[in-house]
Amino acid sequence: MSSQEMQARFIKDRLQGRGERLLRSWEALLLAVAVIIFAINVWSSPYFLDPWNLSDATFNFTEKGLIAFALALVIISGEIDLSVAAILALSSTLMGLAMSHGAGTPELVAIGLLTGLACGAVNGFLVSGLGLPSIVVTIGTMSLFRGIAFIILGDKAFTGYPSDFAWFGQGYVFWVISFELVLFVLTAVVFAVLLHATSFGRTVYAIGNNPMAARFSGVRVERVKFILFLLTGLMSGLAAVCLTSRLGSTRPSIATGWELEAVTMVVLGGINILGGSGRIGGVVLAALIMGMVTFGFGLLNVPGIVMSIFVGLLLILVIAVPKLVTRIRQVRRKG
Amino acid sequence: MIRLAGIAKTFPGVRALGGVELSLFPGSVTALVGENGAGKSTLVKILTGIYQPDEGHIELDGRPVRFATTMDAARAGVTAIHQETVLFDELSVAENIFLGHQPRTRFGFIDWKRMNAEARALLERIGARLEPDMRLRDLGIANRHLVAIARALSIDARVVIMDEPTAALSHKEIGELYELVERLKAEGKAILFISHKFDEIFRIADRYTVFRDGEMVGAGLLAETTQSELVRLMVGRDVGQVFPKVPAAIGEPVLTVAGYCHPTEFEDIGFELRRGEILGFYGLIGAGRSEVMQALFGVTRPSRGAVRIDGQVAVIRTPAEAVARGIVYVPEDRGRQGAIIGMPIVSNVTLPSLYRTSRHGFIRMAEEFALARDYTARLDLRAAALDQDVGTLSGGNQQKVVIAKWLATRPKVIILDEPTKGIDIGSKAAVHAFMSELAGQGLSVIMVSSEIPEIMGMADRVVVMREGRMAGTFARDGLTPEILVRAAAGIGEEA
Amino acid sequence: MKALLKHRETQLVAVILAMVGLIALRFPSFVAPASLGNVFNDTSILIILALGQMTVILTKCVDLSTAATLALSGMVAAMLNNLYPDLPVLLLVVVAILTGVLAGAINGLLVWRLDIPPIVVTLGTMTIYRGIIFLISDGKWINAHEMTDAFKAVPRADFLGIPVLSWMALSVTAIMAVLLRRLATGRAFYAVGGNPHAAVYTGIDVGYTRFLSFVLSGALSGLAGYLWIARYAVAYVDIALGFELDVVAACVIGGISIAGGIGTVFGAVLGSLFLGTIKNALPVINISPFWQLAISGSVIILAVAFNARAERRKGRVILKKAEVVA
Amino acid sequence: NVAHAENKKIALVVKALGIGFFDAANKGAQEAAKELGDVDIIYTGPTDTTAEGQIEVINSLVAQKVDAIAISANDKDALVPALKKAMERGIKVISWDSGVAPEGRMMHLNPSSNPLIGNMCVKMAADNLPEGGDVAILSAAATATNQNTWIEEMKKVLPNYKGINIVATVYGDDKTDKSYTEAQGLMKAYPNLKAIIAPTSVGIVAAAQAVTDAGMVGKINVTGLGLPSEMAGHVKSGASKSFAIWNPIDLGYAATMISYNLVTGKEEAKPGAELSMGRMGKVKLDDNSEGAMADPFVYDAKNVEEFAKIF
Ligand SMILES: Nc1ncnc2c1ncn2[C@@H]1O[C@H](COP(=O)(O)OP(=O)(O)OP(=O)(O)O)[C@@H](O)[C@H]1O
Ligand SMILES: Nc1ncnc2c1ncn2[C@@H]1O[C@H](COP(=O)(O)OP(=O)(O)OP(=O)(O)O)[C@@H](O)[C@H]1O
Ligand SMILES: [Mg+2]
Ligand SMILES: [Mg+2]
Repeated sequence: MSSQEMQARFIKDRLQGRGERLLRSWEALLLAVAVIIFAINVWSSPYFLDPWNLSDATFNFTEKGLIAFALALVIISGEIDLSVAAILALSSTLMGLAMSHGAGTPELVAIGLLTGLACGAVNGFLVSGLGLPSIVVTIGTMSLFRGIAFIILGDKAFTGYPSDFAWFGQGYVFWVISFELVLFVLTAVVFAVLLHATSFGRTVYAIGNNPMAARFSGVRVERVKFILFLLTGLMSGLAAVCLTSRLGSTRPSIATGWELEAVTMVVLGGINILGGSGRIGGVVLAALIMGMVTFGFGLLNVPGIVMSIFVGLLLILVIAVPKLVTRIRQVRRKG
Repeated sequence: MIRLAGIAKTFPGVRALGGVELSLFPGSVTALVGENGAGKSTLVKILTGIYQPDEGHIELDGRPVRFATTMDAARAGVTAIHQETVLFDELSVAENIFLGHQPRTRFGFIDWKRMNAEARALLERIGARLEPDMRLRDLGIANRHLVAIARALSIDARVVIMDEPTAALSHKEIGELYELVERLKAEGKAILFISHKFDEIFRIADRYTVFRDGEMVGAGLLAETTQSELVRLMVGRDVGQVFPKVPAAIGEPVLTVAGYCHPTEFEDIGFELRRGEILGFYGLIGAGRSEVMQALFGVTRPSRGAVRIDGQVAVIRTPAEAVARGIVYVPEDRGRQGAIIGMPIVSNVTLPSLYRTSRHGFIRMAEEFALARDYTARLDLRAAALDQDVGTLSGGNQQKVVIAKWLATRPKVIILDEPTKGIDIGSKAAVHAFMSELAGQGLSVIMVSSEIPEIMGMADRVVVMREGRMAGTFARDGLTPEILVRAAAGIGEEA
Repeated sequence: MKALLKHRETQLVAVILAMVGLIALRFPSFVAPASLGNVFNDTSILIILALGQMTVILTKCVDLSTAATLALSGMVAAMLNNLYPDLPVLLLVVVAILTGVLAGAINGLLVWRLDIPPIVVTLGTMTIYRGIIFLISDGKWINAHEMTDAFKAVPRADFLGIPVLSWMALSVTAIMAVLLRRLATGRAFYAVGGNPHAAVYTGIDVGYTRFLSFVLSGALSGLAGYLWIARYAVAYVDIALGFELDVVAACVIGGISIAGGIGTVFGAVLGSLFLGTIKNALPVINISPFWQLAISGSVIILAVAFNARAERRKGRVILKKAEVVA
Repeated sequence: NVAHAENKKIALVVKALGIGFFDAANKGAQEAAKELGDVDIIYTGPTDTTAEGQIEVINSLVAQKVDAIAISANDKDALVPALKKAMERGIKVISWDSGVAPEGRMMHLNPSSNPLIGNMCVKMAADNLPEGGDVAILSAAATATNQNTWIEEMKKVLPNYKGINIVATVYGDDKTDKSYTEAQGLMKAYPNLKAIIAPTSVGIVAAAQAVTDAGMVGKINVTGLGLPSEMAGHVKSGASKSFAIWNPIDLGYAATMISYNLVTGKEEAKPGAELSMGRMGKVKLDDNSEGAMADPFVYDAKNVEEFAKIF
């Protein structure tokens, strides 16, 4: 029992001021990393600081970022969704199917989003309805959803999307600002508000910290989890619209391996993989960092796999270094 | 036999022990008492090699020893029944007893045959009717505790430590435990007995040691002291009345339960709860009281029966519905079901009443803090700041956060399941005083408790349960402990 | 008998037999002993990996880097074989295993000493290990003709009518069965996963035990790495890409609880065989290749739902009369 | 760097790094660069064979303002928007080996003509099966453009070879283990199988290995497209009687030469044009702006050793 506890009846609201909290936060660390990487990129390639090039670079992370925001909420609630890339593939395939039957752009977008929602509902039902562990359920649906895409498409491809459909993935809203970038920023804001300023967001944290206690506090745990899987499905569908529009075609192997990149983005963003903590701001920064690393290395023609080594190292180091530092400090204080 | 000298232990931010002295003697039971968080369990962990002391040393037969691991401690003859359950659901009874020191064959492989045989012998010795190959997850809570005791005895020890061993046992098993303690004493073992129950301390212990805030503040022979003396040492001041029940005006029925059934847990439960009333639920541990309460709260689904709130039939399928209808539940298992350890106090308190501090789903920080401040102040919560994680509070204060959380929803009925279990005497008095106050304000209270003095002191009426059924309802007047125990144990019924 | 029926493993055996029976109805040649032997042989590597993964999952962790470790160890062995064709194959096998041990130890240390969640650690090392293959091999393939015949011969060599590859799976199974049942360390895996908090009280070092499980998983991945490369006679960066998910799926199908502490060697082997049989049978029974992915996905989901039902807690029963019925 | 600044930058983008065939093509490109003098070759590509990976590579090449991109595509259609953007920024884009849809490139250089390749594959199988018999195809990814074209061509010429039946087409995804398992499945499902045609360098090696392991050498002939260096062993063992391939070195060389000529503006890629390819002579473009380089060349026990040393 610390002496603090014994003191006065009056309890202040906050232990630390806002500024101090911000300064010590994960986001501050990520921001520093982002600035360093930006500086290195500027220094190492003359092509980096060009508005059009930077604009092109944003495509490296916008679609994955859309998925990562929703995935972040799922992970905070203590679950995981590894089927996001497969949902994307299935959404894209069904959009293609609709297009081959003459659907126009608005219908295509609707079908993409609805397919995402439906897939999310399947995951949500299996996880929160039947109470199955999400990590294995979504390993299963990952094969299932992509498998359906393969059944529909086989070795064919859908091409020839309507020309106005191309705007979602290739259009610019203003000068170098692409539609995808605007969408990314808007979604980030929406998710940040949803998670940090609404009672829904609060229950997500409560569930991630202790699902049983949350249930005993009157939180509708199953319903919240179901909604989260729906949201993730929806965002995967949205990403499918963007990616399909950007590629102008669909094959069942589209977006292979994106689930792990999205998870990496979320974890790098400081979301606790075990649930219960993390903020959207971190995910935004992580998306920027990963995008800049990919683009910066790309300008130097470094093979993609070396970039992934770097991202893998970053993932471990960003978590390990602060822990090492506190440990060393402790040892020093004692010794 | 064993002596601790100047033991100190600091956790990040908390000094759990500071310069503790303690001696244990062969053939003698030493009781260790102190408030929650006084450092008793920490001391046990140091004695069994789970923690290393920062300062000080342990002497065994006058020679200094170091317990780097639990195995070191076991080899030196120190064994303990820990406060927390330290068992494994998926393993067999025998393995639970011998895990970490299984009998081996000549080649270093585990000798399952011998292990089972030795486990059987141990279980017989403590009078437990269990098979060594039973899986632990199929056992009830009392039998689990017996396994934990068998585990402690599987080490041929000279020093036996028991950290609140009776907290989870029922009447009958407690009696058997006392006999076991006597036997161990007769065998010349040194025993350290930790408990919050004073009657049992005076019954079985010879000596006492009192801790306060991680320091030893007194020790001696029990024969030379009194209960109030011990309490004064523990708390540092006199504690007023422990059960300050003030009579409250009892009004019309608020909650009526009739023919309430569950396929496997309880049957034919019926009672009435009135405004301003404290209704006690007594029974042996495992009688199914928590099950009934959790059904009322919408955690489990009853199979039959009717619940009326203010005369209206209410169907409650989820805790959320229960809260909406004004029924709230303070669970028995604080750590798992009550507080959300990793979240700040403020979020814990406002979680079920978020709709009140938000507009269109958007939370208003200022209102949220105001609500939390209001209710935590009423409960006299001790904390540094409202955005502190609940996990950093002591057990008693965590309980207060859980209660504050429910009061903030302005309920009609509050169900308290073992509200003072494992809580020290000072905090206990506070909880009781508060319960009384709530009833006085017209709130209806259901209090589940396994402690007779608490039930007798606080309840207006008492429902006794036995094996999932009601064994009787008793008014406060003319109630004796005898009546309660007979009803709970079913004595007199069969005869 | 009734107890036997209740076992997850028994049910799984029944499901596998039923499946093989159904296939046999249409394709009798599938159940010829030689053909079934082939199915087992093809599944051997999955079995070895699943047994390693199982120990990790038992301790409440997960190792997503198994496939990358396999590829790395295999590449190291293949490169050595290419550069120094005179080195004895046994030495190369040992080198592959040691590479795996090193990779596993790095995972284990990060989990043990720095307390980083295993899924994060292995997600990171998964890409790092594959990246290292790219760096050491310069992205080049090592092809059949660049390996010595002795190097390639081991897995397919015949011993008592059964290929060495199958023998490897059988002996790893036997060793793991003894380890998990008869050694204190084996029981510690169960204890650490079943109740990490309580394990501390029984004198088990939770972190160290997890470390050991990662090392073990790494060692088996290393062995599997050599076997894979020698069998398919080619080594490159993307060997066994994505195979880690198959391994986890095999464990889950075999009843290894992802929450830790529950599972048997037999279950892991059956889970692998189940997956192996499906993957082997689908092409044989003429299922369009495009259906295979969806079918294996559905099977995984069904298996999980099935296991969850079997695992569901019976709950404690208070009422006497209910107890008799139950 | 001033001297280099005036060099033309030509990017040779491949399906994935590390594949022997493409490394050989790079050798050819370097040879062309040396011959031309003022060219820097950027040899790049993703690490796995995905369209998304290639798009990222293309974006970074556009950002570096390379002068030309010569690409072997993982996906005929998905790359089109990215390559179109490259062309809008003044970059010359051609495809080689595996093509891009006409909107996404200025011309496509086929290593050989598709009908010839299809015919050659069936012919190699038929030459060893005077009595005819069952034949199966082991392809790469189900989405691979060139594979699918060749398989179509094979089916077209089938009536010319009496008794040859194509009983199945399976996909090994250019992964060794998958190709190996698929080949095994073929042998099990079709006991009368006489030949496996694998028009992919990964698949043919895996199939040959599977046939060897199943003890079917002599009973099943593996043929298709492969690299001499990778196939030498299997030809020797008899698992493969013969296989074909064009010379990837020449292909890389030609692609570089064509790109250079487009960059310098000496030539223009349009239907009917004739483009020069240095020592490889000239290629004539058809209506789709596609041109074929040469016939596939057949390797067997007689000549494989000699070429294995080269690529
Ligand atoms: N692992 C730990 N990390 C941090 N603080 C700890 C840890 N274990 C105990 N403490 C703190 O040390 C103090 C002493 O705790 P301890 O469990 O010994 O109390 P106790 O006397 O056994 O209380 P109770 O009667 O409730 O069992 C408390 O303030 C507790 O919060
Ligand atoms: N076999 C068991 N497995 C898991 N948890 C158990 C088991 N037995 C009891 N418990 C838990 O331990 C706690 C105490 O149980 P207890 O024996 O008090 O039963 P109960 O239904 O709460 O009956 P009562 O409230 O009448 O004592 C409860 O939270 C209960 O869920
Ligand atoms: Mg304690
Ligand atoms: Mg109870």
